[in-house]
Amino acid sequence: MAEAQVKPRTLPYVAAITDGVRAVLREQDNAFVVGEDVAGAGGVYGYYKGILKEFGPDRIYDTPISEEGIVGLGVGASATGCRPIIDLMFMDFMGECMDEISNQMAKMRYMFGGRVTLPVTMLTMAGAGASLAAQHSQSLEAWICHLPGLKVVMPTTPYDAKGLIISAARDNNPVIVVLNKMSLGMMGEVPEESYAIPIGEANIVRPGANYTIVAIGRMVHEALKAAEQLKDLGIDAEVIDPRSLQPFDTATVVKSVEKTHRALVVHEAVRFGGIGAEIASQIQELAFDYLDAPVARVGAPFSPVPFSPALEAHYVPNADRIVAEVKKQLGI
Amino acid sequence: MAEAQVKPRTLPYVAAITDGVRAVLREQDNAFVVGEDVAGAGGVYGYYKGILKEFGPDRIYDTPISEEGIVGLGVGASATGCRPIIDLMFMDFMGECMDEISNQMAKMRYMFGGRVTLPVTMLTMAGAGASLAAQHSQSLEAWICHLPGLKVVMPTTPYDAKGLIISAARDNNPVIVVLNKMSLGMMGEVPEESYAIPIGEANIVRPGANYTIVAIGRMVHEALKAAEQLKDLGIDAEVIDPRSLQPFDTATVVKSVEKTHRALVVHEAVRFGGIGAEIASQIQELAFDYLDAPVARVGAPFSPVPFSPALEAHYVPNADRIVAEVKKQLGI
Amino acid sequence: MEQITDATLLDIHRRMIRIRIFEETAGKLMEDGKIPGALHLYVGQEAIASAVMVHLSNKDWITSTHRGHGHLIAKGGEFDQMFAELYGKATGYCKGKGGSMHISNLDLGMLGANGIVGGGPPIAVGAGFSNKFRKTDNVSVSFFGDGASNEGSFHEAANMAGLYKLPVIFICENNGYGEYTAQKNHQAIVDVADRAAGYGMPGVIVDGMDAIAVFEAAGEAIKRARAGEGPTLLECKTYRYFDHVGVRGMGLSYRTDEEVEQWRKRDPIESLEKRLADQGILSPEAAQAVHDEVRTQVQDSVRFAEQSPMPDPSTLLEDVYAA
Amino acid sequence: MEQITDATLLDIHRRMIRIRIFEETAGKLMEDGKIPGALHLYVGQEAIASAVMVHLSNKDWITSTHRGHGHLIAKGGEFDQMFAELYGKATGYCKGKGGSMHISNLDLGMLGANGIVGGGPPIAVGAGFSNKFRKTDNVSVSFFGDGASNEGSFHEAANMAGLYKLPVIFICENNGYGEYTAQKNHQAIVDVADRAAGYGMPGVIVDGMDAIAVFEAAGEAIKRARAGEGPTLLECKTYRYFDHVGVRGMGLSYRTDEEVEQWRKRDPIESLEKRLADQGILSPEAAQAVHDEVRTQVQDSVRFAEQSPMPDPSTLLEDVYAA
Ligand SMILES: Cc1ncc(C[n+]2csc(CCOP(=O)(O)OP(=O)(O)O)c2C)c(N)n1
Ligand SMILES: Cc1ncc(C[n+]2csc(CCOP(=O)(O)OP(=O)(O)O)c2C)c(N)n1
Ligand SMILES: [Mg+2]
Ligand SMILES: [Mg+2]
Repeated sequence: MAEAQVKPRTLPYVAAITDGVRAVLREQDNAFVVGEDVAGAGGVYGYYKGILKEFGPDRIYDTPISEEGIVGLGVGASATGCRPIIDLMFMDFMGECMDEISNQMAKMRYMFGGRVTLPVTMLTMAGAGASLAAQHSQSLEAWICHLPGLKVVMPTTPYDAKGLIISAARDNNPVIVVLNKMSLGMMGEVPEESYAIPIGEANIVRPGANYTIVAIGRMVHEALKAAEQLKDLGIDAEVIDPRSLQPFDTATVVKSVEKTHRALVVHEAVRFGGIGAEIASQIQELAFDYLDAPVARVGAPFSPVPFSPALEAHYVPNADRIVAEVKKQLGI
Repeated sequence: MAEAQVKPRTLPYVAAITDGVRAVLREQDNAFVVGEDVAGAGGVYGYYKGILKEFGPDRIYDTPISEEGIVGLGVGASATGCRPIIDLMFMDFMGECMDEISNQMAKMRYMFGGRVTLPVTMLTMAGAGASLAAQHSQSLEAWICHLPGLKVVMPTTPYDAKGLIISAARDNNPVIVVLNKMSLGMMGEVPEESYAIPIGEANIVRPGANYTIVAIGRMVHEALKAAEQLKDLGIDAEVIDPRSLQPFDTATVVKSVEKTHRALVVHEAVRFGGIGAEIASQIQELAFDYLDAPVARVGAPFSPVPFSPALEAHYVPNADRIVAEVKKQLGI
Repeated sequence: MEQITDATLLDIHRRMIRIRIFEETAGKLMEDGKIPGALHLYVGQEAIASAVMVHLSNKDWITSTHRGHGHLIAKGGEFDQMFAELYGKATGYCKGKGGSMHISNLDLGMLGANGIVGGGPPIAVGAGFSNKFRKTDNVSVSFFGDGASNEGSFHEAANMAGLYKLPVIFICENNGYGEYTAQKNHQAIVDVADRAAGYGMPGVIVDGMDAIAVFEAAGEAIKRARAGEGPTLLECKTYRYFDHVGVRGMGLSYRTDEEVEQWRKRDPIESLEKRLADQGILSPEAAQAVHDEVRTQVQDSVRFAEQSPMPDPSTLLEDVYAA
Repeated sequence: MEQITDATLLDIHRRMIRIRIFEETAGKLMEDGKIPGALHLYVGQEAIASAVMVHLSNKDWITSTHRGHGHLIAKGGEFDQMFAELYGKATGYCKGKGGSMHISNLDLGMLGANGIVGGGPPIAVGAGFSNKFRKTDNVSVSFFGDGASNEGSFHEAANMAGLYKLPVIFICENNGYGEYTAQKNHQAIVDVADRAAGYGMPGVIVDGMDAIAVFEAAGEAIKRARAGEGPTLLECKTYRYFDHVGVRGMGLSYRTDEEVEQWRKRDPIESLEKRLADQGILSPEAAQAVHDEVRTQVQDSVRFAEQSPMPDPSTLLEDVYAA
C-alpha cells in the first residue's frame, strides 16, 4: 500500500504513545491491550484514548487490579499465539508482579530450551517530579535490566515513543517499554506512518567533541540543557540516549568516550545500584586508557522519593546537578 | 550474666544459622520466626531444626505459601512492637513479595517522616550450583541493594552467619540476610555465646599486597582459592568480603585498591547490572589515580541459570574464571 | 448487640462532619493548585470510618488506602498536621515526606494511607499477629476497596488471618468502582463478602451509608476479634461522590449523573442528622453549629498549613534509617 | 453426562501406569544420585492427570506445577525426552536447560512444570484468554496444589477467569499437604472448592483417587468451558505416596505411616484395575501386560537418556532470546 507523503506532524509524547499502540493494533491481528483502566478510561494518563472506540472491545480490555494476573495473562497469551500489549500503570507496581515478570516471562524461553516464544510488550510509567511520593515515582529499570530474557527500552521523545512501541511489539521477545510521566506533554515530530526504531541502538542526540554524557530516560533533556550551560565552560558535550538499556549499545558509548576522554552517566533512579553503575563499569573496562578522569554518575540520592515539592526538587537530578558534577570532575 | 569461657567449637554453616536464630530468640522476647515449613519441618534446609522444640509454638510459626503475606506480617508486626524474623525459603521468590519488600518495608519509615521503626529481619537462600534450575538458584541482591531503607548482608562463613543474624535482629531497620545453599555444610568456628558483627564493615579475609579481589557471598571462597593460584604468578591478592552490601564499606575497598592498584569484583549474580557494577564504579570514582588497569568484574553470563550440571558448571563463576580474568587484565 | 448511646451517636456524627468538611476543602485546594500531587477523597463514605473508629482505641491499629484522610480523621487525626502534610510542609504528620497517600500517625494507631492498592491487608495481619503475640486484646482493622479485593495480597492476608484466628477485621468499602472500572467489570461477583467463606471467616454485608448499621456490624466483628474468635470480612456498600482523584477529576463519563444523585439522596450525614433530630438527640441548629465549628477549625488549619515552613532540603536524607 | 467408553477407560488406565512406573523409576534414580537436582513425584495422584487429559487435545493447554511429570506424561509426553531432560541431557524436552521443574512441551499443549508455587494459574488464564481471543473452542487447564491455593496469584487468576468467563479449568490437586505443612495448618477451610463462589464460578469436589469420578467431573467442567460458559474450580482429594521431594525425602515425621497406608488402600490404579476386571474390560493378566510393556519402555528410555550427550557448553547462552 502506497503511503501518502505527509508533511511533518507534531504530537505530544502522550499522543505518540497512542499512535504507536494504534499502529501495532493495525498491523498485528493477534495484538490486544490489557490493563487497569485502559479501555473505558483510556488509561489514567490518557494514552489509550480512542483505542476502544477505534478497535472495539475485542482489542482492549480493562482488568481487575491484579498485576500478577495481568502479566501472567501476557505470558500465557503470548506463548499461545497472541501478541499482547500489557499495561502496568506505574512502574512502582512491578513489586506486585515481579514473579511473573522475572521467573516466568523472562525465563520461560530459556527454561523450555528455546521451544517457546513470548512476543509480549509491557508499557509502564516511571519517573518522579509530580509530587506523587515514594510509591508512584520510581525508576526501577535496574531490576529488569539484570534479567536475561527481557529487553528494556526507554523512549525519551514522541518520535521514539511511537517507534519503540512498534519495535517492541514486532519483537518476538518480552520487551518492557518504560515511559516517563513528566514527558507526557512534550511535543515532537511523529510521522503518521508506522516506523520502527531498532532496539539496541543508541542515539547520539547531541554530537560533541570533548565530553560524553550518557543520559537515561527523561534525563536526556536535562543533559541537553546541561550541555548548553557547559558550552560556556568550553565543554562541547556529546549527549547519548541509549534508548535501549537491554540490550545496551556499548559500542556507541565506548566510541564516544574514546573521542572525548571523559564521561558522565545520569539517571533518575537512585544512584546506588542504578543502571549507571553498569554503564560506568563498562566504560572504564573498555575505554580505560582513553579516560582522563573517572566516569562520573548522577542519580537520585539514597532515599525513597519524597512527597514535598520542596524536597523532591532537590531529589530529582537535573541540568544543574549534571553541570555541578562535571565541574567537580574537572576540578573547576 | 557471666558467659563461661568455652573452647573453640566448630559448626557447619547450617547449624550456625540455627545458633544465630536461637541467640536472637533468647535475647529478644518480642522476636519470633515465621515462614513456610520453618516450624514443624525446621526449614527445608534444616536451619530451624530444634527451634520449635526449644522455644515452643509461640515463637515459631509455619505459614501458608503466601510470600507477600509473610513479608506483610513482618512489616505490620515490626511496626507495632515485635521483632519478627521472616523466612523467605528461596531468594528467587522475592518476585512474589517484592511489593511488601520494596514499597512497604523499605519505604515506610521515610514515608512516615521517621515516625515508625521496623526491626524486621528476613532470612533467605540464594545461589546456584545444586541443579535447581532457573527459579531456585538466583542471586538477586542487586534488586534490594538499590532500595533505600533496607540493609543487606551476606554471610559467607559459619562465624559470620551467626554474627550477622544477631546483628540483623538487633538492628532497628529491615535487614535482609542472604544465605547461600552451597555453603550449608561448610565448617567453621562458631562461639557459643552471642556476638554481633557490625553491619557495614568489610572483612579482609586475606591480606595481600598487589591485587584486590572483592568477592560477594560464596565467591569469597572461590576468590581465596584463586588467590592461592595467583601466588604462582607472583600476585599477592588481597581478598575482601564486604559481608554487608547495604551499607557498603567503600572505604576498606578503596584503601585496598590504593595499595594494590588493581581490582576485580566477583559475584554469582548475572554480571550485567549486578552489584559488582556498583562496586567497580565506586572504585574507579574514588581510586582512579591509583588504578593501573580497569576494574574487572566476574559474574554469571547473561542467561537464566541452566539446569543441566554440564551447563551450570560453566555458568557459576569459580576460582578458575577469576584467575583467567586476572590474567586477561594483566595481559598474561 | 451493644446499644448505641447518644454520646456515641454524637461522636460518630462529629467525626463524619470533620471528614466531610476537611475533604471538601482539601479537594478545592487541590483543584486550585494549592495542594500538590493527587488527593483521593472520601466524601460519601464517611459513615464507615466514623462508625468503625468509635469502637477503637489508639492501641487498636488500622491500615488504610490511597483514600485515607477519612480514616485518619476518624481515628483522631488533627487537621493542622493533616493539612500541613497535604501541603508537603515540615509540620505535617510525615514532615512532608509522605503526603496524602502516606499520611499516618502511629500514636493514633494509624499505620498509614497506602499508595499501593492491596498494600494494607498484609500489614494489618502483621499488626493483628503482633496484638495476639503480645497478648493484648487489641485488634487491627484493614480498610480496602472493592477493587483491592482482587489483589493477591488481600487473599493471602485473609487466609492467614483466618488460619491463625487473628484479631483482624477486613472492611471492604465497596463503592462500586476501582478508579473508572465498575465492579461488574472487575469481578464476577456482587458481594465481596462472598469471599469470606474461602478463608473460614464470617462475611457480613452492611449498608455503608447508614452509620448505625455500620456501628453495629463493626461492633460485632470487633467483639469477636477481641474475644479471640478470629477475623471477619465486613463489606460496606457505599459510594464516593467525587471523582477517583480530586473532585471533578478527569471528567470521564464512567458513571451517570443519575447514579450519583441516587446515592447522594441517601447521604450518610443527612440521614444521621435526620435521625438525631427525630430522636431529639441533636437539633438541626445544634448540628449546624457542629458544621460551623468544624469549618472554622478547617480554615484555621489551612492557615496553619499555609504558614508552615517547607521541609528544609537538609532533611532530605533523614528518616531513611533508624539509629 | 458423557458415558465413558471402554477405550477411554483403557486409555486412562495406560496413562496411569505410565505415570506410576516412570515416577517410581525416576525417584529411584534420583535417590541413587543419577538424576541431579530435586524431583517431586506424582505417585498416588495418577488418576487426576490421566482422567482429565483424555478430554484434551494437543491444542488444549495445561499449566503444571513443580510436581509436573504426571501431567506431561498424561498429556502425551514421551519417556525418552522426559528422562533425558531429568538427566540434564541435550536430547531432553528442554535441551537440559529446564530439568524436572520446567519440563514442558508446547507441541503437546503443555506449558511447563513450574518451580514457582502459584506460577501456573495466571499463565493458564493467559492461554484461556488466547483461546477465546483467537475464537477457538480450546480450553486451558491449570493444575495446582492445596498449598498453591493460598498464593495471591491463584486468586488473581481465578477472579480474571470468572470475570471474562474464560475457558479455564482450575484443578486443585488437594493432597492434604504443602511440603510438610498439613492443610489444616495452612488454611482454615477443608474444601478449596469453597473459594469458587468468590470468583463467580462453580466449585466441584471429587474423589481424586477415582479415575472415573474425575473423568466425569472434569468432562462437565471442560464441556462448560468449551461452550463459553466459563471456568470451573474442580478440587480433587488425593494423596502423594512419597515424600515432598524424592521418595524417602527428608525423612520427617509430618504424617503417620497409618495415614499413608489408609490412602494406599484406595490406590487409584488398583481400584481401576479391579473395576476393569470386574466389568470384563481388562483381565488381570492383560493389565499386567500393560505394566510390563511400560516398564520395558521406561528401561529403554532410561538407557536412551543415559547414553544421550550432555548439552555442549557452547549452547549455554542460546535460547535466551528469540530472533
Ligand atoms: C498495586 C496498585 N495497582 C494499581 C493502583 C492504581 N490505583 C489507585 S486507586 C485504584 C482503584 C482502587 O479501587 P478500590 O480498591 O475499589 O478503592 P477506591 O478507589 O474505590 O476507594 C487503582 C487501580 C495502585 N495504586 N496500586
Ligand atoms: C512461590 C513459591 N513458594 C514456595 C515454594 C516452595 N515449595 C515448593 S513445593 C511447595 C509446596 C506446594 O504445595 P502444594 O501446592 O499443595 O503442592 P504439592 O507439593 O502438594 O503437590 C512449596 C512450599 C515454591 N517453589 N514457590
Ligand atoms: Mg472502589
Ligand atoms: Mg499439596
